[in-house]
Amino acid sequence: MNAEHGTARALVVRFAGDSGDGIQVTGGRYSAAAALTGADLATFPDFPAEIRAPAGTTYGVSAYQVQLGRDLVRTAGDLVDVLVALNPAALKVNLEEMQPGGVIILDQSAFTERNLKKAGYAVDPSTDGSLAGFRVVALDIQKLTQAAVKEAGVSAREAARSRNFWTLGLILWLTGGDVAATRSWIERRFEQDIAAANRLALEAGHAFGETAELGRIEPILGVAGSPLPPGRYRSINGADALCLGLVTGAKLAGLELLYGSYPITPATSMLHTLAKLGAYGCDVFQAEDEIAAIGVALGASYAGKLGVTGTSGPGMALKTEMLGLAIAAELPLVVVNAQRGGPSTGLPTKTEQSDLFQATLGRNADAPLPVVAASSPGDAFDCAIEAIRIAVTHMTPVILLTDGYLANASEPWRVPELESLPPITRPDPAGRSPYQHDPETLSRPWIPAGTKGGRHRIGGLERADGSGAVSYDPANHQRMTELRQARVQKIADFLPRVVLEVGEPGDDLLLLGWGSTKGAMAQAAAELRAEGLKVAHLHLRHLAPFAHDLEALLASFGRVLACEMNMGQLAFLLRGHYGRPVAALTKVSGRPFQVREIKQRARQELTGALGAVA
Amino acid sequence: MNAEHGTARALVVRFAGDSGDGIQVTGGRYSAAAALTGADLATFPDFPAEIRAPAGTTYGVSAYQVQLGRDLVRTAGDLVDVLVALNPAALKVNLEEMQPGGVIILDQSAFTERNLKKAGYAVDPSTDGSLAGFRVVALDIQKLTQAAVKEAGVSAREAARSRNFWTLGLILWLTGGDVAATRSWIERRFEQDIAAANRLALEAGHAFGETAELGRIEPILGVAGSPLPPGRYRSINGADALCLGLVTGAKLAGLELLYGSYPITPATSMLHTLAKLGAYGCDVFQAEDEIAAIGVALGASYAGKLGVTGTSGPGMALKTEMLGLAIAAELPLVVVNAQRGGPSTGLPTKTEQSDLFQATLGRNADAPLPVVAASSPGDAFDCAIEAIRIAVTHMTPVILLTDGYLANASEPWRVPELESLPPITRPDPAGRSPYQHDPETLSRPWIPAGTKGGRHRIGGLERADGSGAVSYDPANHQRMTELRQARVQKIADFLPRVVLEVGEPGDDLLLLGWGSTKGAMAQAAAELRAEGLKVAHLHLRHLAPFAHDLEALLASFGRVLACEMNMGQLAFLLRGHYGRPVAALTKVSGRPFQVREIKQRARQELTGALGAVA
Amino acid sequence: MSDTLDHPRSPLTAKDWAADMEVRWCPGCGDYAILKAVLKTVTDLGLDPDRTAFISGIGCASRFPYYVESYGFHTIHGRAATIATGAKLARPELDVWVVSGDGDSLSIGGNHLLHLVRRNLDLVYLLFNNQIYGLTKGQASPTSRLGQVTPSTPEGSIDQPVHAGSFVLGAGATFYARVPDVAQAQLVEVMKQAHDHRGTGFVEILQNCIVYNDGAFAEVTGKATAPERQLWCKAGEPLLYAGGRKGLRFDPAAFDLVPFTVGEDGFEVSDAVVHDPTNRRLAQMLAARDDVLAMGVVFQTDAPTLDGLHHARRPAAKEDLQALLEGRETWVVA
Amino acid sequence: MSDTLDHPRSPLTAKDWAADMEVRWCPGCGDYAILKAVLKTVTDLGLDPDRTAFISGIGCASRFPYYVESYGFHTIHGRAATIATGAKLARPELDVWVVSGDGDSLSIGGNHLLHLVRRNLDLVYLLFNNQIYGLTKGQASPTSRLGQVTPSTPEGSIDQPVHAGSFVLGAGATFYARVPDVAQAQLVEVMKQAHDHRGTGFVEILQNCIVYNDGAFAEVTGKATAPERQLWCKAGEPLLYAGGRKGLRFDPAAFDLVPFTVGEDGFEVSDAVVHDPTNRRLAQMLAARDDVLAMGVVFQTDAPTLDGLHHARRPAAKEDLQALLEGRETWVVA
Ligand SMILES: Cc1ncc(C[n+]2csc(CCOP(=O)(O)OP(=O)(O)O)c2C)c(N)n1
Ligand SMILES: Cc1ncc(C[n+]2csc(CCOP(=O)(O)OP(=O)(O)O)c2C)c(N)n1
Ligand code: SF4
Ligand code: SF4
Ligand SMILES: [Mg+2]
Ligand SMILES: [Mg+2]
Repeated sequence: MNAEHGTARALVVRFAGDSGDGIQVTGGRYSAAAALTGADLATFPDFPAEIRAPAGTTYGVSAYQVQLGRDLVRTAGDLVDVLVALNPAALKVNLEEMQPGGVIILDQSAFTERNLKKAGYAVDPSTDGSLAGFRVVALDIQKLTQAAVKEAGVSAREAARSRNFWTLGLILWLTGGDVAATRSWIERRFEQDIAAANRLALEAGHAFGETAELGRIEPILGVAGSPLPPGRYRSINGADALCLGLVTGAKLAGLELLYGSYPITPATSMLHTLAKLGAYGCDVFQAEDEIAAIGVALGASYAGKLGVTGTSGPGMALKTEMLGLAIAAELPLVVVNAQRGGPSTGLPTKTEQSDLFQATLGRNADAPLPVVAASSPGDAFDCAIEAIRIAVTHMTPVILLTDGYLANASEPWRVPELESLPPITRPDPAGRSPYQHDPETLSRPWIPAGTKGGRHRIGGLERADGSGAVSYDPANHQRMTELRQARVQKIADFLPRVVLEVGEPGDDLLLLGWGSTKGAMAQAAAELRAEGLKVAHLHLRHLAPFAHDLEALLASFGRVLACEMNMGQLAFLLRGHYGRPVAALTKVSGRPFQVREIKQRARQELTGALGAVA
Repeated sequence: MNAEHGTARALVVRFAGDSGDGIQVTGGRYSAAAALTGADLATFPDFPAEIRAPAGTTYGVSAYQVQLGRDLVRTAGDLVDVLVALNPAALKVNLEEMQPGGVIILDQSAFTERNLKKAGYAVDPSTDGSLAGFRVVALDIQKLTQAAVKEAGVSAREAARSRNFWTLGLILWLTGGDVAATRSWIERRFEQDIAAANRLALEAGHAFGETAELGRIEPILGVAGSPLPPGRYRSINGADALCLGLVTGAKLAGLELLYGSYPITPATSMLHTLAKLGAYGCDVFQAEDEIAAIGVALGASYAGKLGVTGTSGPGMALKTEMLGLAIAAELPLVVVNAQRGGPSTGLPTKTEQSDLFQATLGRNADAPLPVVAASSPGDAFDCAIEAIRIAVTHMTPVILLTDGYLANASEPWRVPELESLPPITRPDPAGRSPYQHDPETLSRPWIPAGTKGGRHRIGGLERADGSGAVSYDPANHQRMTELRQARVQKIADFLPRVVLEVGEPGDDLLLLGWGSTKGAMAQAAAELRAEGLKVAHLHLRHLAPFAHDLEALLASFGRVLACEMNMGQLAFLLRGHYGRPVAALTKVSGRPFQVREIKQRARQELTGALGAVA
Repeated sequence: MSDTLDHPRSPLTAKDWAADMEVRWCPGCGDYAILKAVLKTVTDLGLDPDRTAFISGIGCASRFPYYVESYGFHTIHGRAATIATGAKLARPELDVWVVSGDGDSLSIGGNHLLHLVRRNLDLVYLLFNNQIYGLTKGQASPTSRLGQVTPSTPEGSIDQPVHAGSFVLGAGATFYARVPDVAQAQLVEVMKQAHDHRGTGFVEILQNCIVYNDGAFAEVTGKATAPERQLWCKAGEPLLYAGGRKGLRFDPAAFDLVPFTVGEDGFEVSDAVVHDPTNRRLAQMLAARDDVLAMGVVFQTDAPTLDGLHHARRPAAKEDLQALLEGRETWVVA
Repeated sequence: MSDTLDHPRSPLTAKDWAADMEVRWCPGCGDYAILKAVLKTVTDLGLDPDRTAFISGIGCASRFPYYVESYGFHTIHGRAATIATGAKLARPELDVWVVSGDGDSLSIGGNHLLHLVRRNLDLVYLLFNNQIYGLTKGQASPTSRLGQVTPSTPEGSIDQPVHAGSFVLGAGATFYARVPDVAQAQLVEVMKQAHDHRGTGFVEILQNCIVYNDGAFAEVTGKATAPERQLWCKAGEPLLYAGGRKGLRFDPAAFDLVPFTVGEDGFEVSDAVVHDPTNRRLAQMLAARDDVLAMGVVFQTDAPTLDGLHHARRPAAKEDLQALLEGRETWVVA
């Protein structure tokens, strides 16, 4: 029903309220119910920086947006078709992203003078006509819920807490769904009284929709059929997918994994997830800081486990020196950076892709290393395996970039069959000197400390090529520096050809991206193409080294526009590598791209309204 | 007499021996004596990583090279005209850089079987004919010294220690100098006995040259006249010049300075120098690590002194996170990086220019800051003042790059007149809000903690433009990110036009450099021009932001070749900024460029033997 | 902080000291009580807000500077001590208060805290110890209990906790005091003493994180149990608790303090060790106990401060920068 | 390190343990003596060089791993403890020896040392304390004396030095010993005990830097003065020194140990405190003294090791990764 996202078979719903209102649960459950009907979907949870922000404030608004569709869904949606606003602040913050004519469901009980004031409203927007362009459904949800859950016998406070399930029931009805799946989830998840209250609220909300004859907005949940390829699916967010990928990658390489980390938003969710996976060969160590976290991971690799560390921007900064040691020592290591807004502490809970310079170039000395970036929750699983493959076959630290949006966003994910995943074969070190570089990969063998008969000394001082002795010889340093660069470059020999997501080589415009912008970019390219414009889309997984065929492919396009949530870092890198123009569409507002933003800029590029170099 | 460096009025002398042999003193004193005659000169001290490397080993060789000339001298020289080798290892290590036909002075007493073996010689090179192409002067300097100093009555060990002064006396004679200046220096510097021994050795060495009728090699020290502009001169190395620049810059800005540092080679010499300058408004604080060092410096700036911190590569890595805070907080700060060979611990005592990526792009998030690089010892003084000017007028951390070579190398320096230096005027904060950005510089006023009536709160979270309150607003973050970039870009409005060192816009080839490669590049360009080739040389002081007129100037040249002691970082940055080809001549052997290396590659570029993009 | 600053006693009220900024801690967080006490302390001390700077790291505790109407710097995680050191060296008359959480101070920032206390910078250091990482949603901190279940330690923490007091005393701290967040009056009193101490006035505040570690100090601060768990140290008075019914005596055999009940086993009040806050050995024994927690000023000794030494040492300013530029050897080219 | 490793006692000699690498310390450096003692220790202990790893930071001391024919990792400044922790967690059977200087351990690396000892990783930690930064040419370190003149403190250091022993004991160390570099036999003996200790065997070695801080321990180790300055701790024996002529007794008034001369002022040998290495309070008193230095094993207590707990805690391996990938809620698209 949203014309802007190009299909009438999709719907964007956003739940918003106080952090304490259970918004994330509501959104998650709504998505799960939708997924069970076979719908494709993409979600965007967006919560405040404060642990418990004061109720009713605009900065305390928690939101969860989901786009669901009967065709493939690539983003959580630009504009909202249905907004649930549980208080004035939630309305205030989200109104500007409403689809004209969209539906707004308000809980009147929360539109008190006090709350209106907290949200910065002088007059009640639900009564002063400012919502005229929308279909407003204002209900006293609070009261309706309390009435509904009475028989559960819970306290008034507990009863009020069920408000989110009442709302969920209503939305399910409005969009053509039923409550069966959610009801059984409630039963599994909560204790007796609470379960009863939540169930009653859910059912009452659903029934209300029917009896009050609100009229179904869009029966999308009732539609049969799925755009997804056949298979067994689950819902997964980027952080969980990445963790599963790490555990799976280690298993494919025949290794155990040691994850050293120090809590930091938004990387912490990986720490929490992995901490529960001890039974799957994953040890977790919460270190005293980020330096120790990478040190412990490197120590683990030194002794034969696969060391992994995860963090976000400020923590990455602290790991820089140890990355240099990992490069000099030629040990495998995976460093996950869940990017967030900066500089400095910046916007810890907001998303950004601005650590690309740091990942590719941000070390002292000539210190190259491979960089891989995940582009969707499901892709995070594959990228984690890819990062491990590169680390252990090329004996190098690898940086794996994800971001705050990707970490939290979820999508239906076809569960991979373990057996179908290709094993990661590690070169056999037997009989090789620990300092000898394999001609094919330019990598030395991995002989973990403790290996019988393999004892040797390594360190961060320059070593003589071949013998491994400390060396200050000028010619040797030249050779070793070149070798370190060539070793990373060599990885490109093992990469698949780059493949366009949308379009053809030679098109008028290439939209070039990396990371979590993929969905929006692919959608934009597809929609522009549908308009007859020659727009292609390429999304890079490997940011260092670039694939061998990338340069020629880029050269085939009339114009190249890098779209990134930073000030143009990929564009800069591409120009730096290839010495040819690349323009950039940048966004650093802490929010993901909207499809329309990309389309608008692409049209400008095509009409030549902007210079080639951003 | 060295044809390769293009003038018959110059001489390259290299002293080499064990670390304990007093090589650095000999070289320094020889340079001082030469300077007093009005010669221009450039030096290259080169010492081992070990504190006291075992005597006689090749890795324990300490060397000091000086080129002196009656025309302007730009480098310490490619090939050595006169080599003093106090043991076989010193001969071994230095032989390949000898000018064919050059003079080699050997101390026979050190050419024992044991020492020959330690140096890796199977047979004595002074007797097996392998020095045939040189003029070899083999003397038992040990014995000659002991005889000479007998009357001083020092122990045999002390007597042996005077060997370097004997050698110095000889070299002074061979190159046309006298011993007067050195004699009085000895008198000032040493205690009675030792002074006597050293003086006697010096005089005996000088007399030996005369009486043994060795024949003067090149009476360059006896030649009158100077290529230097008139004025009062002193000899200065890069580290000292930089420190004087910091103290002077602070004074010009009406500030006191707090230098927070943690020892690391080759930055430590700045710590040592500044520690003695307490009387000149310079406080020094040796911190527990590099993070604390920059934290203390930033804290000082926060409270109204000028915070400066200095370090080298691994320490820079540790300072990264705090640099982000300084950017977010918009406080002045100067960070000096004395670059060394890497990655990791690398080659601590060897020079390299490989931290340019780190300086310009090596932080998480979009975190731009200005970068300035010193190109000669004297220029280090000016650059320190420039860094302070930028920091306090633009309210930003500034990175000032120098390197290990520059830190130790010395040259005659015309002592500036303090009164002639323009003061650094700081914008008056009175009446301005601490969060308000000046339209001209986009900088906020500096209101140090403790200022009457100015209290306010700052921090690393994103702040609302204008009000300074913590803000997670998307549009505000976009605005602030753009402002941070524009603020650094604004600095270019205040930079002078870039000026070619050699050549004309539109020449066939531009040699583009930064940092300590300046002398060699200018020499190469001048020599190539003398051959009739259209080669220009441009040396950049400002590496971020680039001057406004740089792009157009670069575009005027047929080809641009960046010459750098790294794998091509400046070339990459220029391509990244301008999206046009820039080639690179790179060297990462831990040694400075030789003029001939640059000339050779420049010729290849001119004949099109190489592709445009390195 | 020394009490010799020459600033005039300002006539401000606690309200004047409160910044015009919405406080963003969770409702019920112990940080509110501490904020209240700090505002009262600076008010009572009559400090000059223009000469006062609150400097913090990152964490819930570290949001503190935003709420005080003085200078404030919310820096980065674990590094507040370094910035405070720089500020203090640059401007010794500044009244510096560092505010930091247990993770900020004892995990990532442990090294700076060690060096701060051994150097004895003249400032107040407030450690908000809630035995958890609040801001990042509840992971174990270095002060978390063995076995504590958190999202990062789903099977319980296996890291031996660090005692803030033992740590700073071992590092050479010159002042150590401990107070629970709920003891408003004592908190104010202790902070005043920390401020008047010449050197680093280190105060560990037991702070309840109502969301992620609620009740961590319930036994220590609970009405019924508090008397058995808190021992308030007073210089020159016997170490008694439980309303004077119990005490700590030195047992040479155990070579440690041991609890006793007055009147039992032949022990009397006179057997209790008399508190001497200047004795580091005694303080170490007190700080290490988990059964009964020493509260109030456990340790305080006179020692030179780094900023004091630094400024005393600073040579008289020489004006002759020109001579410095010239150095000792110059020559003239005509 | 625990002594329960099942590796066979290897028949190697100290020569076999010496790596084929030129030792690059200054002639006369105390590090040579320590190297010799370590080679003897590992030989005597019959360790397996293939199961032994020397891990160091950066500094003169940290060159150590190059000289031992085992696994070796010369890492970065101050971070050896973190890498050792990772290695030990990954491969608990590895015999890990950390070697580090006073700057490496107590300046930049202080935080990791704190957390290493409180976690009680099962390894040996050798701190080479020469009270100076050797490798960077002689700046003051955190253990340098007040007033010490160095190139970075031309007017003398004003930072109160940290006592390694006090620091690690305050941080919760389970083993602390001290030995001078010149005491070859005792060094070997103490290192064996550190190795046999289950947990972090922390040994502070007083090491002479002949170039930058020669004679720092001249009084402590000099023939004439040593008896008055060294007190060798033996479990169960009275704390006596100066050939038994002097001792340390507990003075309740001072609430500390005080020296006495046997037979003077009515004090006898029986007044000397009997050394109990398991008593942390006693160890703290001993470690803090500058007049007479406690040598040998000052403190040793039994406590769980992190690596032990970590591995005990590790859940039994589940093979069902496929089930994990599926999670709790799946649906099928046909
Ligand atoms: C370098 C860095 N690492 C990690 C973080 C994430 N982080 C913010 S606060 C915090 C710990 C908070 O715990 P604590 O210091 O005890 O303060 P509390 O929130 O409990 O008051 C962490 C790990 C960060 N901001 N910066
Ligand atoms: C990050 C970093 N900072 C500083 C240095 C320089 N550095 C090398 S060793 C050292 C200190 C050496 O002192 P110590 O640890 O006491 O060892 P010693 O040389 O005395 O044995 C320093 C500061 C470095 N290598 N890396
Ligand atoms: S998370 Fe805990 S410490 Fe942080 S504000 Fe909430 S209650 Fe307070
Ligand atoms: S500088 Fe000192 S510690 Fe380092 S090797 Fe030389 S004597 Fe030993
Ligand atoms: Mg906490
Ligand atoms: Mg040392």
